[in-house]
Amino acid sequence: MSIWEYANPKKFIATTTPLIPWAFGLAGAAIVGALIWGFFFTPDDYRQGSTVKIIYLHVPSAMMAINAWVMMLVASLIWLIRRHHVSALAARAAAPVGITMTLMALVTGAIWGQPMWGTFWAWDPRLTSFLILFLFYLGYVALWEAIEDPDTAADLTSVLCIVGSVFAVLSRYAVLFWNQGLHQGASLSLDAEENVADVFYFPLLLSIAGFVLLFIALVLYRTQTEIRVRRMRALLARSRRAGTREARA
Amino acid sequence: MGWKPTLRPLPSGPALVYSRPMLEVRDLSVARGGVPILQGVSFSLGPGEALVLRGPNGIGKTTLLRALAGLQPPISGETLMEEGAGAYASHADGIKAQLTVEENLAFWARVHGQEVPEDLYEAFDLTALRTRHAGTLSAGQKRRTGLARLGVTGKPVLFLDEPTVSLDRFSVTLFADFLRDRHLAKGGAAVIATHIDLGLEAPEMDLTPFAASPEASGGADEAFL
Amino acid sequence: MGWKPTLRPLPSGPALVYSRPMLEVRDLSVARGGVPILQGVSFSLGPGEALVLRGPNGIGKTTLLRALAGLQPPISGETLMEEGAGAYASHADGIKAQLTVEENLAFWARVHGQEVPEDLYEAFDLTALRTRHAGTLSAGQKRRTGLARLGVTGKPVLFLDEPTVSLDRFSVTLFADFLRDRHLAKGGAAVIATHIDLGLEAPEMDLTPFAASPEASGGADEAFL
Amino acid sequence: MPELGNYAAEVLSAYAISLLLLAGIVALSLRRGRRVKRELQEVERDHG
Amino acid sequence: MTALLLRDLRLAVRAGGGFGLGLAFFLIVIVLVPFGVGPGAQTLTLIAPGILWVAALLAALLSLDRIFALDWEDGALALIATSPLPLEGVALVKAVAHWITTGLPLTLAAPVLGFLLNLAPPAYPWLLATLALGTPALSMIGTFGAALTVGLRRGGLLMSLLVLPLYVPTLIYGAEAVRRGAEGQGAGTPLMLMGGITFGALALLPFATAAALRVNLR
Amino acid sequence: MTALLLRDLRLAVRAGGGFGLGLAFFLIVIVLVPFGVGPGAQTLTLIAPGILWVAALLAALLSLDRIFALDWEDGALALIATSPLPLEGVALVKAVAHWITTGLPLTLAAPVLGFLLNLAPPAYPWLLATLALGTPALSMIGTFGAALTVGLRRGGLLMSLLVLPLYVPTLIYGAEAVRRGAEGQGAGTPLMLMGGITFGALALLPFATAAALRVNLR
Ligand code: HEM
Ligand SMILES: Nc1ncnc2c1ncn2[C@@H]1O[C@H](COP(=O)(O)OP(=O)(O)OP(=O)(O)O)[C@@H](O)[C@H]1O
Ligand SMILES: Nc1ncnc2c1ncn2[C@@H]1O[C@H](COP(=O)(O)OP(=O)(O)OP(=O)(O)O)[C@@H](O)[C@H]1O
Ligand SMILES: [Mg+2]
Ligand SMILES: [Mg+2]
Repeated sequence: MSIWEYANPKKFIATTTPLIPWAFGLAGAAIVGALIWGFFFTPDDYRQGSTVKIIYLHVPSAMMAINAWVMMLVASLIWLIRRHHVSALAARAAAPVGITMTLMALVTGAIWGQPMWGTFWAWDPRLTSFLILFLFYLGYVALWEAIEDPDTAADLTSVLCIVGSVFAVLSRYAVLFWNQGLHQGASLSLDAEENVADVFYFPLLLSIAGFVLLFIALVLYRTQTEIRVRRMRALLARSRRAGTREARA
Repeated sequence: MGWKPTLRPLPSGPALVYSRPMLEVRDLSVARGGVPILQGVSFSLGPGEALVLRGPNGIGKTTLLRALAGLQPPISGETLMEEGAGAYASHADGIKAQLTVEENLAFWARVHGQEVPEDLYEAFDLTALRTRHAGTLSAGQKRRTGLARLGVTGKPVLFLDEPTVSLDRFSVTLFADFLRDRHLAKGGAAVIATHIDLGLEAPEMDLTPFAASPEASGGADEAFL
Repeated sequence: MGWKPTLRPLPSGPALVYSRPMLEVRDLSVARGGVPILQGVSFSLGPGEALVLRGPNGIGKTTLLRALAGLQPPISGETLMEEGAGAYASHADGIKAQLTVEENLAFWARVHGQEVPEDLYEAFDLTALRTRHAGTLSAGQKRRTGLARLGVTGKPVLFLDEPTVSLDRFSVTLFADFLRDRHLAKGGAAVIATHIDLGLEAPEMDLTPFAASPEASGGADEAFL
Repeated sequence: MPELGNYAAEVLSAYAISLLLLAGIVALSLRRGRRVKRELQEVERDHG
Repeated sequence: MTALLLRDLRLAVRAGGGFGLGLAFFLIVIVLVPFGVGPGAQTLTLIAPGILWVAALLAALLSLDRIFALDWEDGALALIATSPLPLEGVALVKAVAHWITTGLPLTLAAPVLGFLLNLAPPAYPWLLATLALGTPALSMIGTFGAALTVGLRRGGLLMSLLVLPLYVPTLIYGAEAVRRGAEGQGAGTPLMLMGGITFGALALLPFATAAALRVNLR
Repeated sequence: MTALLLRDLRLAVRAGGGFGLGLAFFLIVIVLVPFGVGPGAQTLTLIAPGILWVAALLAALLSLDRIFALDWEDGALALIATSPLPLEGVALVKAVAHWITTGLPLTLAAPVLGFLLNLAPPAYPWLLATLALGTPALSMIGTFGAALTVGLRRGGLLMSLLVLPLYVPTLIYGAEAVRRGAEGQGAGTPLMLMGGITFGALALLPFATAAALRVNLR
């Protein structure tokens, strides 16, 4: 059986419906567990004090903000190449989740910045790149909302997503060129020397896992909603057409 | 145009051999807004032939013409026509208000690599209006300019959507003459959607029987039903 | 607008007294683009009467209707009509693509302080289209919506410029019925420019004899001649 | 409650806002999903 | 009248060109400026009041052409003009609808964007006050400009040229008030002058707008 | 192809929306900024490169909706699409026409406007060079945005929202080059990076633009 069969809307709903409660449940458990662990049972950092606790929110949300866009890019490509409706709708469903994650990364980062750098906002390349990512998300969602015909909207937003991804990467390099920043580098590198201390590391991993699960759950659920909207639209359109013809006859 | 209407290009040959159709439509179904509108439309046109599409408002004449012209993909069926042989003309006729009648026609001629025939102005009673800016024309005069554009495309198969809107009776005759004497007589073909009588001896096809049944399959929404 | 068409308001009185004209046009001359187009147009309409304007493209039907509706000042002559009694409908019918048919009509009804009569949808065969966004209608369906708007203006004198463009034959009958049974029968009047046969028993007026002679005076450019 | 030191306000507001955002997107998704499900059932009943 | 206002708001929401967009544009201009002038915090603090006001003004400007042009193109404007609604009232309603869809959200969002430009803390209340008082003037003046250019196809750029000079006094008082506020000085005078402009515009410009519309409809 | 280019240029000149206007808008934004940020000469010198570039970008932006919208509304775009011209070529020609009517005059006028903002003298050649190299990218990216939103009536604001983030890299390199030039440093690197973006955009975006047009015409 090919994986593409799940691209059939009915099949997709049937397959994912039993998965969704589990995904939500596990995501909730992981996030709540990680946050409780991190908030109550980890020590303060010797330099950052208690603000280090923000990491359990900040890092997972920042990662998911990027991952959501990558997922949208892949889904857009699948739609353009294979024209499976579910993938277009999944991209649409993911965008608001991505916006939420981006906002969360920005807000927690800004709050973190106040004690660390003495300002809520600095035009650091990392932060700036996220602001640009936020703008890309806004444009993407606005384009979906503005176009009435769903297939046209799917096509155009997919093209935008692809072109936008290229420019997002270009922007990232441009911003780095423009201002070398304050922000720390990646803490989850494979090089063990550079990793944050284990006390922070494990709850952070759990939190990341929770965010990934939450993202999956939300996207599956929202995709189902989008499919139902399309189905409703299709049924109404057909019955209206039937109505027109009877009235005329 | 994104999707190409030609499935199998016809073997080329002398254009005027009667027996070879210029446009062949086989079992075509079309959709609009994701919903099937027409199904099972078939016909074929040879050189010098025209077909008049009829049917009540909303039956799908515009949709069918757009599909034939290659502006939208059909649900199923095929359209056989030499690639790039069709020209489409709708209500919106692409005439720029800021350009004169002459400039407008010259532009479309150049786009199609043609010249503007001198007698074209006369054929559409535009001689007196040649240097007028199109924005200052009356509704019918503007329409005539839009129709004259068809004379410079050099395309053998015309798809015309309500070409005579706003035309007075005399202008309708002018247009019918143009179609008969300058297009069909030279081996062209035409599919015309209209609600009025053009005064053209051409077979008519009422689309009402081809209206898609509510259970018809196809259309972008099909996957969701 | 700007310039008010009423020169002397008619003494008001019961609207249905036959002998008093609802619209009286005396020796009217109109210009377009600073050039005189028509001169010496006179006619009068009583309650329940309609007048069909005829004439070739570009003779000045649109210009005359715009002047009567008060959208542009005439060169000379006068139009007597109760103030605010006229409603003008042109090719552009002010129907918003993003609103449904119902919402469109409800808006215009509220603007004119009216209700949308329930049977109006039926009269224009719009019942099945009520909740459709106007942007997804076919050309004729959209036109019917635009015409249905006339049913909610509550204005007694209608100025209609080619109202039946894109309508199929059945819809033309619907429109003629509306005009006869719901507008004229209730004491309204109408001036209609059209190139087709409406199936309405109304006098016709060909504008050709009124075309302004090249020496006609008036028009914005006159001072420079 | 752990001792948060000087940064109590920052840490707590970061947690509060984040949880609010997460709850927001989940609630909005669920609400819209339920409403659409209900409307679809009606449509399927009337037009199916 | 309310029918017109409601319809315009509904169209703004449906047409995908409404509420959020003016705001998003505001945000983007604010974000672009540091890319241009560099990330230095002091520089930004210095120019923040001016840039915030210029950006607000541009966001208002960019949505002006929607005010009348759509109604003009589909003939609705001519129909409204021949309806019982007074054209002066129509002009005012159009300005109000524009303000609700752009000026209001802009005002509410401005403080957040102040952060991005490192605006001095004492300036925030003044920023809010000047925008709340000034954006109605922007909408009304813009409506007048839109009425002047309504007959021109895609006259958007020309309209910007006509409108921007008219915006200058509002801009000067608005930015000046915020700047004084940022420096802790009293900014009552520019604020009052700006209020004068706003009320004057709301009282008089509907008549000029209606006159312009009448001419264009002829 | 040349027929299309010539027609577009002629329309731009005739329609009263062409050459002068983008320039005039550029001028006005430059004039407004000192009103907003105050007249201090040092401040202006400091922010001049950035403001000049941001203003150029906004001026380019404001004329984008003319690129396809007029041809869309009167049906010319569908006719061009069914004509023998390849749609990718049409996209490129449209971008070129836009550049000739906005980018080019803007580039030529920028040095004059530099005076108004007290731009540091060594920056002038760099300003010219970056604008000459960067504005074609602005036109091409803008053409892509215009193609995405062509089906929407008055989608101007949405288009700005889509296009401005795409302008970010060009803006950063452009303004950075001018700033480095003003400080007497070598600005070759940002200039080269910007050139890369320009040529990349000109090589690839016509295809994306044509794809978007095809979808919209469907
Ligand atoms: C609004 C502002 C901010 C944004 C958008 C932001 C964004 C990000 C991103 C994208 C990551 C990368 C995650 C990864 O690749 O692993 C990250 C990680 C991190 N950020 Fe921030 N950040 C912001 C502010 C701050 C501040 C103010 C601090 C504290 C001083 C901070 C501390 C960290 C730490 C410690 C990490 C984890 C290191 C890592 O895993 O890369 N961030 N942030
Ligand atoms: N964008 C759209 N979305 C959904 N349905 C549409 C859309 N456009 C048209 N339709 C519907 O498709 C059907 C066919 O429309 P079409 O324009 O082809 O009709 P037509 O035969 O040309 O009518 P007319 O004589 O009025 O021009 C109509 O019922 C119309 O309501
Ligand atoms: N803006 C304008 N400037 C100059 N002349 C104009 C302008 N608009 C129309 N005209 C001319 O005025 C004359 C009358 O035009 P009008 O639109 O009234 O004609 P009409 O009778 O309605 O024709 P149709 O049947 O084609 O609609 C025409 O000859 C036309 O060319
Ligand atoms: Mg049609
Ligand atoms: Mg006319």
